[in-house]
Amino acid sequence: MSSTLPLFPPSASTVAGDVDALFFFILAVSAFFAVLVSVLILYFTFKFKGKHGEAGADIHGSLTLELIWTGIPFVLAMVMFVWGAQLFFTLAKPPADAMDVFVVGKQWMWKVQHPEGVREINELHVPIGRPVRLTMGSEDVIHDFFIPAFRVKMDVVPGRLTTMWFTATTVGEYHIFCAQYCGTKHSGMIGTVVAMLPEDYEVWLAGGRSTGSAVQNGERLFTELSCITCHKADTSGRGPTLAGVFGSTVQLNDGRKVLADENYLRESIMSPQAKVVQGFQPIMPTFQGLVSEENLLQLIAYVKTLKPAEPAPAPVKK
Amino acid sequence: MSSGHHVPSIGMCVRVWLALLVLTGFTIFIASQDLGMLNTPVALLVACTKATLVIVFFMGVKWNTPLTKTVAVSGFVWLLILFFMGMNDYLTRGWLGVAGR
Amino acid sequence: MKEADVQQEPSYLGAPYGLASWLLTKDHKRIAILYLISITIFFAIGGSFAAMIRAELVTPQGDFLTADLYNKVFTLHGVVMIFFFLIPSIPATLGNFFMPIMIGAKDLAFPRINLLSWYIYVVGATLTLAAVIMGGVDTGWTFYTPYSSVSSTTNVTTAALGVFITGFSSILTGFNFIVTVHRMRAPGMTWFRMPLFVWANYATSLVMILGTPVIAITVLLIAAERALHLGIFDPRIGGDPVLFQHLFWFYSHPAVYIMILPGMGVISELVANVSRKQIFGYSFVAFSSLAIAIIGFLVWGHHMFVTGQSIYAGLVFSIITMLVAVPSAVKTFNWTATMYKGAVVWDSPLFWVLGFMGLFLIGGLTGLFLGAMGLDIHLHDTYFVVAHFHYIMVGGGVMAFLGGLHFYWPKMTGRMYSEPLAKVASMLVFFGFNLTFFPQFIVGYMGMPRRYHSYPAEFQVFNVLSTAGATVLGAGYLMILLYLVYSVVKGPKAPMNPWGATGLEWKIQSPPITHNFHETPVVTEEAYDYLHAPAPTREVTHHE
Amino acid sequence: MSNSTNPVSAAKPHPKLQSHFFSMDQQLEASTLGMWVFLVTEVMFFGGLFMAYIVYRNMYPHAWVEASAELNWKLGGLNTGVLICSSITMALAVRAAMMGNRKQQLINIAITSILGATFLVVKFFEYKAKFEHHLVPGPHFDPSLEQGMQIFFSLYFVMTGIHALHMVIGLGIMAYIFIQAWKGTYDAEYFAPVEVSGLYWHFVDIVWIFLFPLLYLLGAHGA
Repeated sequence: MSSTLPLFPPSASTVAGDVDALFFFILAVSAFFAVLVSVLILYFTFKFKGKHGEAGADIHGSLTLELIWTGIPFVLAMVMFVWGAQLFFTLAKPPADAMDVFVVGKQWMWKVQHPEGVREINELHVPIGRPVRLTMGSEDVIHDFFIPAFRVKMDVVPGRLTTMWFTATTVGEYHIFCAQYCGTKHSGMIGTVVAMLPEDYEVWLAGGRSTGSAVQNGERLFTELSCITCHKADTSGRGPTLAGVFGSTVQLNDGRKVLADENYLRESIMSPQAKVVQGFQPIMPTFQGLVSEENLLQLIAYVKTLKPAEPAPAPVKK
Repeated sequence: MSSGHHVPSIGMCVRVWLALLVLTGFTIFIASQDLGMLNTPVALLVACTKATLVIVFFMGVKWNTPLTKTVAVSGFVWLLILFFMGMNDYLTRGWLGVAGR
Repeated sequence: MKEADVQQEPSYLGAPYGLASWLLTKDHKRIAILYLISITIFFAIGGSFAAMIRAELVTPQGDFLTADLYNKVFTLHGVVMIFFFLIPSIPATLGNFFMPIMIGAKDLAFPRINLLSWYIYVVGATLTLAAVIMGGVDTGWTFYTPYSSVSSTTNVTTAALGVFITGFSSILTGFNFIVTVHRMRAPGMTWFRMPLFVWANYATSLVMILGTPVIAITVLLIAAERALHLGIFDPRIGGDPVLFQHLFWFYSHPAVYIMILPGMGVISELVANVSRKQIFGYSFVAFSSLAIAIIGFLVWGHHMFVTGQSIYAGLVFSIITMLVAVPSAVKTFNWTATMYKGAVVWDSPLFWVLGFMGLFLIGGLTGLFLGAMGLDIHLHDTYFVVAHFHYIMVGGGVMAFLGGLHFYWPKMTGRMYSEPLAKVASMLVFFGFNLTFFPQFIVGYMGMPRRYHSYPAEFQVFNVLSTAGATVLGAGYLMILLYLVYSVVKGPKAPMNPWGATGLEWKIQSPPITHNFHETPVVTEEAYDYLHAPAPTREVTHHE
Repeated sequence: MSNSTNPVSAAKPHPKLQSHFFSMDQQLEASTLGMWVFLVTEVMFFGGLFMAYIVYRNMYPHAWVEASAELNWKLGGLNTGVLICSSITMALAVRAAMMGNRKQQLINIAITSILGATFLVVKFFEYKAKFEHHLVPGPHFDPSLEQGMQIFFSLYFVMTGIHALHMVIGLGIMAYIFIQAWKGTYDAEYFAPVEVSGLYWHFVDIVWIFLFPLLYLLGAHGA
């Protein structure tokens, strides 16, 4: 342990300062009221110490005071809500230019896959100054990816994908914790974020052992799993074409419309009959148990790259 | 007989009973028709009507104290809290277009 | 009525004698004592689990317990303390004992169901202890799926059934209280003459009957998933584990109010008594209890800001969470104002009041940090949360329980305990508690996650402080147990009204007779009429 | 709160008046209010399951229709009729109790019990058929069926199973009040147990009124 006792976590992301600002605001308000009430109570205790059998003054209440101490906490609470909500939106919505990294949690390790195909376990190398978006899935139970120095945290839920993002600002090594209890070695499901200068990151990436990029792997799986036999590039397949599907609005056969995001693609692979595209039969089998979470993320990465061949595609299809 | 307790008449009981049977038949019939999005609302409306008949007449809420009426209603109100606040999550997932938010 | 006449009838403690007369009793006061003994045992069990947790966390490596054992210990600490101590603590003991007396009733509306609720509690508790003996359970008290339903290999089914059964004990208590308050009040006891403790217990009962059934069915589903291979929350067949969290927190957030509302009721009684003054803003304090109970049902999603709940739902839950802070603030300010121009008595109840106020303030205010969505992302599932809810449930709830227990002890047992010892113990508990849990706020903001068996070395200092505090806290609790038990055997006899308090419970003999009152009281005055209250007296008057 | 003491019971308390109540009226009001409060907890108990139903039906609408079509709506409908008939006889039993008519009371309780038992027998045959067709969730579930159907059947068994458990408890209560009525315990002053048992029975009927269309009738129109 260093000679000075740390009382505060390092701040190493663009949002850390904003989170700390809200923390100190609420801390100031709380400290004010805690001190106010404590001092008053102690003062009253000493000042109004009674003699034996004496009764206090005949005071029943005051509407004015009640309104004041209902109103002021209400206003302060609303300020905290608005501030907190605004901060939450910032933390929830990744910038469009963020670089994608895939994270898969399993009992009890973190498997990380960079877009270029480099994989690591319980480590996450990121360049500073560049937004990083983590798309996360779980192979077994709920985990939670938590980087205190970046003030970010998100549950990793089996059966769906979740995302979080950050931009590291300071070179260094920081903790990764699993923050959602996940079994025996929960406290061993920890790792390190290594925030590097962009040029160092490029060097590191080049030195890593790549097994093909996520998109390449996804494309390979798309053929291996015979997805391609039904989901053809044109509209001749038994399944809808997947070109341009990501980010579009899909018309389903029961009249609903859904936005095709990562979770829609995931569900369409794992529970294909939950949402069937209009004009198609519910004939696709489930791939539950046949594709791992990592493969799933690769498949999705591949599908996301599929762009319609013609400028004006047929209405969006799965 | 103790004061203030309404004894329901047999005629009333029979009328409610017949209404319940007719509504059951109706709900089975209407389920065989394709009403598009309306099937479930209609089925629920019929079920609620039947439940209300049972609660108001067979369970005697009609002749009971305001307190009992409040209690009878409050259970369902609380259920709606659970449904609304819960579905508030499920129906708004994906609004941001960010997976998992 | 002269007190000499009163004493001719034996108290509820001695009429009739024998173990069977206790185990088959329908007297709400005896049932309260049965509950008191049971929850004390479970507090000791839960406390020893806590001691093991703190011992383990002295060093970062996790060398005292294995990871597996540690997980079982913190799970059982949570399950035992919440379901078998905190939830029944005040309602089933002090509430059971005093609520009927305070409204001038001879008993609760359904005495046999009251006894049944205790037996159900015992059965549920036994089943959970059986799960411990058979090898424990390691899911955390939250039983999150799919870990609990699929992954864990421990006795989740047995423990879940134990919790399920105990739920009914809580439901039956709540339902008994509600009917009693509505139907059993003495003539003249209008709603706005009821002591605030009754209001608080009424509000608590609403939460119990409206929330508990949902947790009951939810843990039953977990048991069914494990035992019958049904799959409601199983992601492998398309289930949503987050649905479990919705159903779980629909009860378990309001359950926090089951633990703190009765404590607020106790403190309202105590504040008025130590200030010897009418409570400030009676109706605001009364309605804030109801407001907390009702709004408390609309905020459960603030436990789920980072669990994949939609952002829109998070916003709604967050704003209502901030709203629920307001009635708590109103209560605190009213208690403070009650002391203004009072005639403060420096007896042991004052010490518990001061201790409660200090701890509850910190507990309540740190809730604001967690209710603010952007900040909760960082704080969620860290030791900050652990410290926060211990400040509320132990700092608030247990301080109030102990305060109430000391205040009502002379009435319940007919004996006085040592005042100086009580004052020392209250301070020991207060300082021990702060030393235990305040460092956890700091280590929480630094990022230490909860439920960690081993942790990075930079967090050690805070954990050592915490463990040191826990030792002091444990000593304080043990001391209370010793002198209270001693007082039952050797303590001086208590008079009718040792604190000079108002209320029907202080107008009957200590301890009360089986039917509480010789004749049904007729209430003509408002609560906390301290202008006309008798002076405190520790001496038993000569004709007693 | 009504403290009006019945002049008769003031002179000589009713033998069934418990000592902590002032009057039979107060005792009856406490009992009925108690039962209503208890039924609120029952509403919330089933409510958790209905919540799960809403969530998953919204998630897997197609599987829900498919799975519902596997249920036998004729048996479900028959059982609905049976329960409605048992509700009127229950109401008549309470009426007879209020009027102090022991014979009608006994007859109506008996018919109610028989109808309740009929319901359970029909339910038993339905469950048996599900076992034979591998529609019970778990390792033996028919693997050719689509995802989401397993969740439907999980919910189907839990919801109807807990409902059936309530029916069994209801039959126990019927047996108890039948014996008490046989002994002549109830009269026009003291009929609270019959009335609260009736409330319980009607509630169980109401749960089925919702379960029937929500579980059995989704597949009927073949959407």
